[in-house]
Amino acid sequence: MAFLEKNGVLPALIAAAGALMAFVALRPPPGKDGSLLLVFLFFIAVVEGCIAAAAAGTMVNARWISSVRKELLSVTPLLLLSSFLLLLLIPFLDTYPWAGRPGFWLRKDFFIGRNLAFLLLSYVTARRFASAPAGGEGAKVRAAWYLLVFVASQTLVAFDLVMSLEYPWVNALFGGYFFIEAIYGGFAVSALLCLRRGGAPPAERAHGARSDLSDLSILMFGFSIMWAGLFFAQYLTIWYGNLPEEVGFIARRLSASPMRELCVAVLFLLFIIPFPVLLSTRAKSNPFAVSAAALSILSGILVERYVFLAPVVRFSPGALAIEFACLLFLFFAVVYKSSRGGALEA
Amino acid sequence: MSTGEGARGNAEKYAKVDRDVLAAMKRPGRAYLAGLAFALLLAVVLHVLWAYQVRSGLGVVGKMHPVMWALYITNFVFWVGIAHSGTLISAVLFLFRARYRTSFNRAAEAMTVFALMVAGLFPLIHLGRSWVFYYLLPYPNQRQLWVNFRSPLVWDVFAVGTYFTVSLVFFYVGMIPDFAAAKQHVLGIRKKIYTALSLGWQGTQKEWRHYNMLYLFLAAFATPLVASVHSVVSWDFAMSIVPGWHTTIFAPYFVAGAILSGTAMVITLVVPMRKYLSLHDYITDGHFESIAKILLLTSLIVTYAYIVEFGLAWYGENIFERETFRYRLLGDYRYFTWTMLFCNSVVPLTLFARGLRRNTAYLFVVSILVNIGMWLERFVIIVTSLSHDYDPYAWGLYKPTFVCLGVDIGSFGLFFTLYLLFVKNLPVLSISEIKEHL
Amino acid sequence: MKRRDFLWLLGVISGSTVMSACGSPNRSAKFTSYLLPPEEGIVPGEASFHPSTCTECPAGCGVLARVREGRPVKLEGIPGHPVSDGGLCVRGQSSLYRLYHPERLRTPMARDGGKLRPIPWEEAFSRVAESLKGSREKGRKNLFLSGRTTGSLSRLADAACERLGIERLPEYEVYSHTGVKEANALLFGERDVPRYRIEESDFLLTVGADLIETYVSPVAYTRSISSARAGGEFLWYHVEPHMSLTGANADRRFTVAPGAERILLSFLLREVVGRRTPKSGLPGELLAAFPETTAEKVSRETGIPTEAVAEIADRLVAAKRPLLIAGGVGTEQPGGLETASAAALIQYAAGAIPERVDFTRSENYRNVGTLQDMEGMSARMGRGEAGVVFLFRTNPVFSLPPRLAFRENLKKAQLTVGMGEFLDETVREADLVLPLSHSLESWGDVEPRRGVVSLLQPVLPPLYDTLTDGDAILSLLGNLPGKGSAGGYRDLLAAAWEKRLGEAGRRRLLEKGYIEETLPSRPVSLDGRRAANGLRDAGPVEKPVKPVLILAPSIRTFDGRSRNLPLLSEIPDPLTTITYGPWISVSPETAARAGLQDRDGVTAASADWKAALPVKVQPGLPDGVFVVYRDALPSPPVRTDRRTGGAVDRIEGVGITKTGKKAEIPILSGSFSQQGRGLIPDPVHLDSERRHKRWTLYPEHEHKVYRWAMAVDLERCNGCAACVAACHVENNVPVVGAGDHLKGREMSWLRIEPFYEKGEVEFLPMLCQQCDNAPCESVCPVFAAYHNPEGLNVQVYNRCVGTRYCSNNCPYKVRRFNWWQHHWPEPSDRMVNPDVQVREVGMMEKCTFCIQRIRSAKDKARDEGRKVRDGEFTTACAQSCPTGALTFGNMLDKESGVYRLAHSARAYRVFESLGTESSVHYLRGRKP
Amino acid sequence: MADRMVFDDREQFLEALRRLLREGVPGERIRVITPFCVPEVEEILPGTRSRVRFFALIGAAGGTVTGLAFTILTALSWPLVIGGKPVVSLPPFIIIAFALTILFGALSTFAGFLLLSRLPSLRGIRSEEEYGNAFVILVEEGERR
Repeated sequence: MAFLEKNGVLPALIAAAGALMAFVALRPPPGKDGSLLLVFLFFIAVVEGCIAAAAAGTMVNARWISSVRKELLSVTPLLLLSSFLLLLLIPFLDTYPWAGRPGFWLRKDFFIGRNLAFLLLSYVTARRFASAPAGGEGAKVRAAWYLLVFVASQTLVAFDLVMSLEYPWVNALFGGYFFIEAIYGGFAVSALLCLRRGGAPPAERAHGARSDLSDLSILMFGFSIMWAGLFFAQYLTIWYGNLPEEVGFIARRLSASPMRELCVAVLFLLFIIPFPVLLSTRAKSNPFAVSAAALSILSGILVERYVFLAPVVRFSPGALAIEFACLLFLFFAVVYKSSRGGALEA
Repeated sequence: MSTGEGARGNAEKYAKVDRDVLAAMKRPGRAYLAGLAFALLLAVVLHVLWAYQVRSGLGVVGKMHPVMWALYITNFVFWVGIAHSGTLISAVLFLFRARYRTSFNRAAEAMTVFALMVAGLFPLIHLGRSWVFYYLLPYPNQRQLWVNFRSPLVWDVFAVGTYFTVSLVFFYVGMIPDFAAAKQHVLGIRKKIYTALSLGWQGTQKEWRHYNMLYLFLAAFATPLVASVHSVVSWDFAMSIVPGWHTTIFAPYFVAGAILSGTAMVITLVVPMRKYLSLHDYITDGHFESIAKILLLTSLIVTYAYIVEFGLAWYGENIFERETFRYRLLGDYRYFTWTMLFCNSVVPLTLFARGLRRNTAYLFVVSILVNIGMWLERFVIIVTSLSHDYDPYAWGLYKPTFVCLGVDIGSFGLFFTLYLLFVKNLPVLSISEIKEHL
Repeated sequence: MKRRDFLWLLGVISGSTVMSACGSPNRSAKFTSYLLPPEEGIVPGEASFHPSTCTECPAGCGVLARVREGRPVKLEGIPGHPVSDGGLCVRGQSSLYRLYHPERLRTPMARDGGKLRPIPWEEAFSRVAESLKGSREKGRKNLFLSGRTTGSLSRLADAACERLGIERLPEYEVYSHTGVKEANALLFGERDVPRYRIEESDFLLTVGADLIETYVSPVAYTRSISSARAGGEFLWYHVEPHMSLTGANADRRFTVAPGAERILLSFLLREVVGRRTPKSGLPGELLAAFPETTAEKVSRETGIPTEAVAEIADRLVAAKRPLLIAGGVGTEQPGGLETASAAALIQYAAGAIPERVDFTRSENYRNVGTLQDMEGMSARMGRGEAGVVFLFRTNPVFSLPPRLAFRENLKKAQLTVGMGEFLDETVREADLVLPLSHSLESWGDVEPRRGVVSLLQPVLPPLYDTLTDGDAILSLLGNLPGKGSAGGYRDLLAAAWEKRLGEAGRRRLLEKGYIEETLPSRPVSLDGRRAANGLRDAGPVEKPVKPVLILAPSIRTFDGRSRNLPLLSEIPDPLTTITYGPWISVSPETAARAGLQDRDGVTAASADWKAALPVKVQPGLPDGVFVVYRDALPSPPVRTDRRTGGAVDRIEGVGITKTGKKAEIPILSGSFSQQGRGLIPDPVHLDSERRHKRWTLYPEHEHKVYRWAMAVDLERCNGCAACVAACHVENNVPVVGAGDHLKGREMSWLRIEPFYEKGEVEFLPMLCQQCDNAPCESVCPVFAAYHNPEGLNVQVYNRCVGTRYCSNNCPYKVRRFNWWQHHWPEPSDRMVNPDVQVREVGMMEKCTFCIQRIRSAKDKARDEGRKVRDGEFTTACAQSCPTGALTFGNMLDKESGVYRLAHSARAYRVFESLGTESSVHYLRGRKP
Repeated sequence: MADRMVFDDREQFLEALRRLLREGVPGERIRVITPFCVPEVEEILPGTRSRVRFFALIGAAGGTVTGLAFTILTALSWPLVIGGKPVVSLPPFIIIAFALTILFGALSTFAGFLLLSRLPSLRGIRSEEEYGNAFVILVEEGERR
């Protein structure tokens, strides 16, 4: 992987990957295949989540931030790529039920326009945040700005790209659910990155201080509860009201296998596994436990995105594999480079 | 931690803390007694009016078909909301190891306990038949009665009950070492009481070890509880199918709202307290700034919820929702709605300015406004949604009467009575923690 | 919950509840012990049904009185009764409130020194006897004025007057149908209202006749209209100057300029005579009285569009069995005689006589006099010619115009004897007050229609020291009950029935409550010459000075006689949903021009009259016309129509001026528009696509034997609110009064929601929908509301603690909360239905499909070891509905009517998209 | 009779404590009384981690079980259909269970604390000795190694 350290290689790679995905996505018949949407949804959550995690850490000047800040922020360029991916989704918009109907909010141009705008905005704010000197008051302000944009853009992603797939189904918490999940994922990634560092507390720390790793574990643990809360809040409300137009969304997914099993899987991956795993104090600093939890969280988000789309969207496995691989590779690439860079500096 | 000065210096510092904090327990002044008397009077009004209502039937309050819930439930939610930041500040900030909690937690916890007592009254006052309130309690009986665990109102009983108990324990546990300290500075009956309350705490290593673990766990338990309780309260509404009530965002939205109002109330209480008890050395502007940040954050969340609510009502094709939210903005209660939006979403934005965050006078004003705004929020949500729901024939307008207004004002009297008594009789700051962080 | 709070609360609560408990008897129930055998004929817990006749209005519908523990608790129509055939109107349902009215007269009273004080009957009658003698000596005339009486009572009165030398004046009714009667007298020599057989016709044109509200026999007409509609091709057009409930229910409604009906009808007459085949011989000289015109001219005069005029004519010409009813505001006005005559002649020409216009069974309005007669009477009294004046069940002081000075002239009589149930405006003026029993306390019979004898029999002993109508009159003859002929009127009746109907007939009458004689048919012949003479001097059509205020008859109070029944003020007026009036209805245009809104106070004034009334904007009301119900205006300034002597039920040249005050009148409807919510969807399945795939997360409901459901046919429902009254009485729904109504706290379990769309109104009966997935149930913390195995959404009152969440969560808003402890003032507490719990303060209540009736039906069925049969019983509302719009039954029974209706293509459910799976299925009325 | 050292200064107190241990006084014979929690003492006199946490765990678990059992069993013993919801409808019951989890958890933790730290202790209540803000070290009798 050494070649990655040469300057200019990374941008080239990103461009190449973008081109490849464009080719895959736009091959005829265009607009039928939703795999790009799925991949996009997953990575936008993780990427924006990572930066959000960093920003949040900066805001409350958490200790663990120092050890993973650089890697977390290194993913910023991928935001640019994802706004390009969004453009690739234009032909796909025809599969949305509202397509072709008159409407002010749900109109292709405005739809793409606002999402793109917020993606770019988040890229810009992320850049400014990344470029700010760590730990300064300035960094906090920029972090705050990023977080605001992040919330808005994740909300839009939720309401526009996912919720409107089943218009007129409405779920007000969907946006909040998405960005909390994104940060949740962000923390999971941070934990994994922290593990690469060995996660041991630097010597200069005060006595009895917890290690960064266990700090992050605590955060994951807390967010697993929070996630469960949000999930429950949505399910309970819909279940109790039992309004056909609301219930449809859930019923469609629970009525048939394998969708039903996947739904359960999501519940496991995002709560029932991480929660007990991270329950005990010792586990919170145990690399295996933590990485298991983190991985289950990330895969949970992926599966959930699939569950959201599957009933209404068709996927072509090949495209899915290629696009996913590309993005995964890029993700590792940028993180690897930044960390190596960090190593060189050190 | 370590201080360069000599032993005397330290001892002096600790002694000063004792003096300053316990100074509050000196004989009360005129102002205090007047305030207490006034609050007490209001509290009496509450009970007289309630008795009157029980005597002559719920008809004496302005409620009507279809607005079956109004001021009483508004106040219930309001007070439960107030109760929230108490635990938040002491528990959550404790877990986040935020130092500034020390200056607020005692006041906040007290506030929680008292607010919950007041809040707990309202469901009973609002019952059509208060005299059979015990039907709501699940205990074996010969009445062929059992509670319906599928009803949000029963969840309330459990959630609020738990919340009260846990908060009380938390409140008390926090005070144990302080009672031990306080008993050494008072005489007579008070000494006896404090000694008893201190349970014979001595401050041995063993005690401290268990104490820390206990406090940690209480905090850990209280934190999800905070969220759950107001979620449950929000579900009183969200479980229904009333347009404007039935929405998934209600749980987090209400929790944020609760913390917003609670934090505002903390400021409202602590600013005068600091002045009256001259605790400037312990409650600094810096502390207020941090609290103001919480205010700002929660206000942003609440605003987010407003935007989503109105936005989705407009986005979706559900004519009922759309009408409800149109009615909120432009209908008979529009002034309330706009005031609410101004107080909860616009005013707190000014706290982006660091200068204003550190200006306690300004914070005090903001906190008052936010309190008003949050009270109105509950009123607007409850009344506008009910008065304009599905069947147009049944639409109607709600106008309060002197009874419910009196009871609501009285509830404030009750709250402040309890709070004033607390200020004079219990250590208003956590002595041991202050010393620890000195 | 928090123990600490409790202990501390308990003080307040227990203290205050104790306080509230003591000294309020309503909280403590009284129990009757049956250790001692109860009186004769009372089986504890058993209801018995006794046939009688409703006397709330002159129509004479048959009623079955449901009697529990010796007191009637509910009235229901007698199925098969020749007049009402099981239906009963809102007034009939409410008439128990007259029987048990706290203000009923309880003893005879005499006036001395301006005040009335109780006296024994003997003294009362001796006074009468004396002054009768005295007046004869003074040569004064003794007068007997009564409301419409029929059957034996009428004959008795004649006889009595004969014997005592009393002049029996023509009977006085506000709705005397003078125009129609005079026309029929003029043309056919029959001074009476014929029976119109609507069910026989295929096209009905009504001109002003308010069939549904008050016209002669509303329940009968309502019934026959719906049977005609059920029959298939039937069309009903209505022409009226204002907007009435009748008009609202016609297939098409045309507003005619007041007084211009005559023009329309004479055009129609010429059309029919000219174009209808077979040609019917109509004397030419007669036709001459009806000038030739064209549709255009008619349209110009009447304000009805030309094509509409033409269409009406075409229908009349083309229809196989046309029928035309002119009456009410259409004929009680100048030119009414011509209008009525034209109508009658059209019938004649169209061959409707005698098939559809039946003089054989005419409606017995012969003895009813005119306003002119009353003028005469008043004048005579004014001249001091009157000796003893008997005022028997009539209230002229209330309804006569002031110019007659009836009230003042009464004083000039030597002695005025007021006979009635209440101290009403007239009786209040009397020197001697003789209290009469309610018809449910009396023996008697009525003959509402020739050949129809309907029974009056006592179902409870008189509540007070009153005499039945018959006994009172008999007593005038000197034989008080007890003295003289022992049984009094009862024996007299027995004899009369024996004589008229024979032994068997009498028994049938007693057991079924009615008997219909076969009458020799009475052919009527048109006397062309006399008619021509009569019609020749018809003046030119007189145009009223606009704006015109029309004194409309009210379905709730008839001519005002029922206005003091508490329940009737509690039930909203169908068109305006106003409960406690009065008000003046104003057209939207006028309102817009004068900047008037609902509840704005105005003073309406004509040359010689003014009144202050709040405004209700009435969609569909033509511009330049105001409407006030008759009961709202005591002694209205009505003119006399010189040609017929009838009253002109309108005030001309009325101007209204805004007073700027807002008057508090309870308008129950929150919105007269559906707000596009498809409560009455058009087309039927507004949300059909959702209907077919309705997702749910809940398990299917299982019903074993029964699953009760109701079907409401909106095409039949005419908003008459009879069901509402029935529900009130059956279920002990309290009367709460204006104060609570202003707060929107009405208690009715069943309401009729009127929804307007460009002047057209449709009615939606709204009651608890008994949802399968009822939103109200799950939120109740104490299981007060739960779902029973028969699909009912039941409410256990004593479990309810009054959180009121259920009401909030009910999308239909059909739950009612007891804001107060409601009372039934003595003696109306006796009409409480023992099968239904009386709800306490703080409880939520609602419709449960009359679960008490379900229970008793099931018990009966179980005793006989079978399932409940379809139609074996039904809910109170369905039972009373005159149009048969409500069908109740078991959905699991594929044969049942409700099953059939619920599965019809016209069926839908309100707010179906909420997935409540309600059990009330509505059938969308066809839009013409 | 234990010999007692009283300090006004935190640092001196800690210094003394360390010295004692260096001198080889076994930790279990040293009792320390401080006006507020001094974390360093934990490291100087290492003791076992407080067992309060087990009480918390057991209490919480007990709460969950109780909550679910309570709701489900009573619902089954009085099965009423309401609003079409199943007799045993878990989502609502989870809320009750959650509330009880917290309640029992918190209370048993508190109980555990009282139990383990022997509170309320009459000795403590009766004891006249008041050290105010002083840091105290008590060493029980016994010969030094």
